[in-house]
Amino acid sequence: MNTSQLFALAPWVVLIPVIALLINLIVSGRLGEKFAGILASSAAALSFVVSILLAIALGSDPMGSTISLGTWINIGNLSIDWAFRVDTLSVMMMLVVSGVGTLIHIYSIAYMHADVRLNGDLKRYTRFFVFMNLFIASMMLLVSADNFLMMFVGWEGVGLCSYLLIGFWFEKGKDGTANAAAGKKAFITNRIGDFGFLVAIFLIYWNFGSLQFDKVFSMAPMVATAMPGAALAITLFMLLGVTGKSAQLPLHVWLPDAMAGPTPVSALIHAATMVTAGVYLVARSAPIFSQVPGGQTAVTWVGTITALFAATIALGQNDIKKVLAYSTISQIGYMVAAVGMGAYVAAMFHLITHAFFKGLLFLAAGSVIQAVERGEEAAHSEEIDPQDMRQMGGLRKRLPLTFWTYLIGGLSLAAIAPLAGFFSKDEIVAYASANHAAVFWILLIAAFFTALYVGRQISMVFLGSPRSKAAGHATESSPTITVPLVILAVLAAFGGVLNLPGLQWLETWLAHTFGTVAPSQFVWLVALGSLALGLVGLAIGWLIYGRTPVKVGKPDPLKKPLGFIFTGMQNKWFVDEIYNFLIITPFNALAQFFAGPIDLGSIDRVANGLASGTQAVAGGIRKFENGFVRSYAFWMLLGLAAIMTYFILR
Amino acid sequence: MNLGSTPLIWVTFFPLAGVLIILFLKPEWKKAIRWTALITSLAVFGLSVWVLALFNAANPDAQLGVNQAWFTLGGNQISFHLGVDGLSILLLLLTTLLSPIAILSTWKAIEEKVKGFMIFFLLLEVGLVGVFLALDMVLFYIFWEFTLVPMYFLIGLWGAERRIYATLKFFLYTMAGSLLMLAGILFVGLKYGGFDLTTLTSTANIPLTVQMWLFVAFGLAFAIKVPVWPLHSWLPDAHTEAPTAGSVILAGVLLKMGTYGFLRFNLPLFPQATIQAAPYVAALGIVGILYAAMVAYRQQDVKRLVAYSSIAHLGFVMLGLFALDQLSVEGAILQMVNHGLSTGALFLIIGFIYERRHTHQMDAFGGLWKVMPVMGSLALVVTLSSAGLPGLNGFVGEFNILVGAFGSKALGSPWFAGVATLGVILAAVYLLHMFQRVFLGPVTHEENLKLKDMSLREIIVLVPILILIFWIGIAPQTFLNLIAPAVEKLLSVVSAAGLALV
Amino acid sequence: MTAELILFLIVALTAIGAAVAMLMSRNTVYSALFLILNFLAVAVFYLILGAPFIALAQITVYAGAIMILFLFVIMMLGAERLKELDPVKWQRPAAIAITLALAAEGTYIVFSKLNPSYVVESFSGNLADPVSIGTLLFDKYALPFEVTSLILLAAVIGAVVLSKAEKKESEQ
Amino acid sequence: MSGIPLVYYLGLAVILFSLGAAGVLIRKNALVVFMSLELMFNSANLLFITFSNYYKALDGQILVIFVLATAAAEVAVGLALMVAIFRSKGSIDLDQMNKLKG
Repeated sequence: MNTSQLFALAPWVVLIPVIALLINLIVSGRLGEKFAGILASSAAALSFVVSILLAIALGSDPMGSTISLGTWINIGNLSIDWAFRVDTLSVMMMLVVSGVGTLIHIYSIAYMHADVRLNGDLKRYTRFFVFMNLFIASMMLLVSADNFLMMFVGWEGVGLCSYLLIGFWFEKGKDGTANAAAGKKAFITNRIGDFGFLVAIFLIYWNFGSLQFDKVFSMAPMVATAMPGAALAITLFMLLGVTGKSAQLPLHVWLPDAMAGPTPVSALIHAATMVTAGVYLVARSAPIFSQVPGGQTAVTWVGTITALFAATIALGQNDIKKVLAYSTISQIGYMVAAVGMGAYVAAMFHLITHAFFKGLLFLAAGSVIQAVERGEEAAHSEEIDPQDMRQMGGLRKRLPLTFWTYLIGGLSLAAIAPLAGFFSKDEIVAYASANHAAVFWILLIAAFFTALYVGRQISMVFLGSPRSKAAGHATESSPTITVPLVILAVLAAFGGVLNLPGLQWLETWLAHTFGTVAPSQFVWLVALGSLALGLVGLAIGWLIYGRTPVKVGKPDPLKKPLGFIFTGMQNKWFVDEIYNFLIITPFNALAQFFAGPIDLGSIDRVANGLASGTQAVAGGIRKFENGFVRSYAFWMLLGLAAIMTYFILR
Repeated sequence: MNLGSTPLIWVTFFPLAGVLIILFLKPEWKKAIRWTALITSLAVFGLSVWVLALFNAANPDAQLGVNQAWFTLGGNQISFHLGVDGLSILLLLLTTLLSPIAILSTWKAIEEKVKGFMIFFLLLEVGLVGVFLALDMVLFYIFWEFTLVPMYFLIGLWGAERRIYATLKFFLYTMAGSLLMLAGILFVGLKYGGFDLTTLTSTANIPLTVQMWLFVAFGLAFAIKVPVWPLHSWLPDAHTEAPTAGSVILAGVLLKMGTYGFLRFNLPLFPQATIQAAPYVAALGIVGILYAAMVAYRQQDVKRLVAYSSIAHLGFVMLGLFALDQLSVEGAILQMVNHGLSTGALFLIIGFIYERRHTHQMDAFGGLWKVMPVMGSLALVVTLSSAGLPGLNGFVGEFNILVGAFGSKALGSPWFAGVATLGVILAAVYLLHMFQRVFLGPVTHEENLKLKDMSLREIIVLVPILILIFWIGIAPQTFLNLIAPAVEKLLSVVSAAGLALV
Repeated sequence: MTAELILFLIVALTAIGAAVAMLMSRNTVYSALFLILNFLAVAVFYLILGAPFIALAQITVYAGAIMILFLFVIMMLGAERLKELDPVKWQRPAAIAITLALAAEGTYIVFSKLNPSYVVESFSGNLADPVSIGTLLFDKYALPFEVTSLILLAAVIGAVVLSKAEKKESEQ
Repeated sequence: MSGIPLVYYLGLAVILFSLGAAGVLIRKNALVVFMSLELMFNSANLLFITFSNYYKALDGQILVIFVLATAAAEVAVGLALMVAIFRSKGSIDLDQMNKLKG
């Protein structure tokens, strides 16, 4: 096949999962769990294959192509197609999404098998894979879109999947409603971001006259000089969208709660792919952002502050998935900071490696959680929270494979050479050191915290001796779960090759989309410094948490030296409480005020008041209608007399 | 007259054939009565598809006209003038589609006085179709008022506990508005050259101050019907008390009579007043969007919640109409249809649940998705369509309205659309709130555990709506092509008048 | 004063007196009888005015048939004496006042606006012989005539139904 | 014979009509009210005949025939009603027939 034929395959990356999910919906589990799982996984895998074919085609024709399926909306000047864009950036994202996605699908076959049994609703197995395929389709739509509106479809679509999958066990969680509430929170917070994106789209349409990427981007320099205000507004509203989808400050609050979803969901959606959509959006809109320094600065600082902020919170968490959630927020902060600074390749590089190691960490955490659950069952111990790290410990011996893969993921996250995370994060930090001193130092501190919480987590989960019966009886997971772990571990370990200093494969690959950007440097001093910082962080983490195991009820060892700062970390710096106080409570009160005193009390009462006024008047007139025929006759004659009087007096 | 060439007469009055048959059926023959009504309404739908087949989308004018002189008033001819154009074709199809759906939904719900119910329902369909097809102001008014009577009885006889209060409120509110309209119609007709809309738009040259007064007279009637904030307080009561089929038609079609009225009368007849009033009407629309969304959020009764959501959705339509932009007006017309589909479907689902549990209180539900997976999934799709999820119908309408309003010259400021876009967030807030309280969470009531999932009939009722929800979401061009030329012509009338104003 | 005028005054006073007596008498039977007297007086006027056919019709139909029907009903129901106490207190004085006013206004209009020199002939011969009345009735007034017959038919049916429906109820 | 002034007849008719009206207003007995109505008819008939004579036109007399017929019909229905009401209420007091008030 020639390249154009290969490019024409692009829509199939979306269509294949859609077809698969329709089949699963229709047969709705009648063919058993295996069928549903394998069908969904092979759909993801097929998408991956198509992505590879597209990548091969791009190898020979790096300029890519646009494949249109037909018109979507065409009114007046507004013309939007269902068009798929094949270029190096989008195909790279496709590869990541479908690649990691396939692994997580496979992992889910076994994981969900156990999960539906534990939660007592076997029928929901198929539903899970339907949602997962829907997610793959939406995410593929997002990354392969050729215009902003179609991207928005994917953008909201992934938000929907996130909502559905967070609330997958909608009758579970605290009070039975916590999971559903978490899903709602995620969707609404995302919608606030989407509001920003939508307004940005309006601005783009009215200032550029089109929503199609190429047209918009080619006009970007002109518009930015002619209407700097509009351009700045576009970037800032987009940033709002980014903060919503990528869980950046101030809209990060939904992601930790999103951990209510099954672990593969956390891995795929809330770590590897969906949350990086914001980074992709900025990278995709690079031609606009690069024209608006103000917007870039805003993006950079949002990312930078989030990176540090979330890293500190991660340190104070005891829930194995919450730690990873805040870690994700923090790592995306790095990427956002990078795209803000214009280091698009570095950001993409980190996006890829992050997908590997964070996906790995989540999957491994899932393996740990199920292992503890199995242990709980085997030991007939009392109900414990299987995600509470204080109940674990010593799992290194019981779960060797999980431990080693987790270790590789953790070290990669802590940016220890020569693992993938080291190279990608170093590229960001190095770029910052050359361009933004303040950003550089803050990212460095965040990196230290990262290492610290990784050390803390590994120590609490795997080292020492079991702190609960359940942990003592935990057993290693099945190969369906461990094989994806191993594959991801390999990727997390050697993913750095992609953009290894000196080789810069990714950079040359993406140059076709971004144009020639400043080549990334490898600064030895920065690299060694941050490596040292990472090692020190890990060591401190191990020193504190490896030697004195934390138990339920006992204060955290960091509590004493850090005091109220640690209280803040533990309580997520009270952001949820502040939002509750500042936004949610007033909103509820206002809504109640509208619903009660205003709507029923005033508007409705005015209407009813008119009615009762009429009734009162009628009541007065009604006195004449006394039911006595002769009275009526009297009034008639009175009228007659009046008329005659009129004729006399006339 | 050759009846074969007058499809509009057929489509308007065919339900009367069903009424005639039902009149001769014994009240005890419920099955026969239901089937007669269903087949009649299906035939009407078929006839409307015939109309669609004859309809030439490229022609912006009224087509397939029937024009028969009727009587004269003050020397002005009043005629029986029907016609269909891009502004009305979609609403015609929506009406004829929702009617059989609503009738099918009553199979189990209406057991009492089935005969009367079906007769009133078919009469209602005559009125509704007539409203959308009438091109003579007096004829329009007759159909407009005619819809009141069957609806009054549908709510008053088959409604819930407070039906009498609700139906009276509904009747009086709408009546008050339409009297003003009648005065306006007579004034325009007698003073400015006749009652025929097609000739009026081209010849009437009404001075600006008179236009303003007439705009208010007509506008109030339509605003009550829409309803525009703050004239909405009849709607929640009427919806809550109406039987399911009544709510479906009320939300799906009756409210559109108001927005359609703005489109058919206020915009083309009083273009200068429209331009002057546009920011204020749009502002009322936006207040409606935000206010109704917040009020909806605090409701305990599902039907009331959806009723308030209607006010919010129609706020979008009003914003779109008065942004006077090609994008926004087309979006608004499409959104009328979307709202009919999504809200209609929501009411159907609520009705299905009501048949099982006999309550609308959200406290009584929770976790129903676990018990009724199919209904939960369909309800989810419908809820999301109402919330404007891209890929479903609601988004296309809302997006076009907002993007058009954002750059609208008539409004003159992007703030209108910007603030209205907040409504998208609020829609998610109250709709997900509803979905969570009804379908998610644990099952808290014993009796909910044994609820049966949807029956085949119920699925058949919803499937046409679902197909359209996806169709409009993914390929709205099919429908937009029908309305584009008419909207273009309408806006050229308005903007020409706007030039004269400057 | 001519004999003609004297005759007029005598008959007119009889008519008025009979009407007043009908109003005043407590006994319904007396009322009916006084009304018959009034009708007879009016019939005399008809004769004076040259309408012998109508005069006889008046006597047979009104004074005869209709009033007999009245008397029948009165006998049937028992000549009831009702308490003449009004539930609306001002009814009686107000009624008297308004009728006096009406009469005053009516006569005022009649005597002030009309020329008193217009006269009507008395006993002006055979203006209205039955033949010409019949011709006119079945020619020019054929349609009203038929309509009236329908009204009569309806009245007959109505009277029958009204009394019959009552029976049915009592039977049950 | 010279005839009698028209106004005398008219005045008589007015007086008879007023007396009838007074009967309707004052008396409670439904039968007497009925008779008063007949009296009012009568005064109208007198006018018809008077003008018939005055204009030398027969139409007035024809109309009187119609009035007679209609009055007969009215009396038939009215008396039947009276009987029916008396049966159910035991009285023909008009003031007790006030159940239809608003």
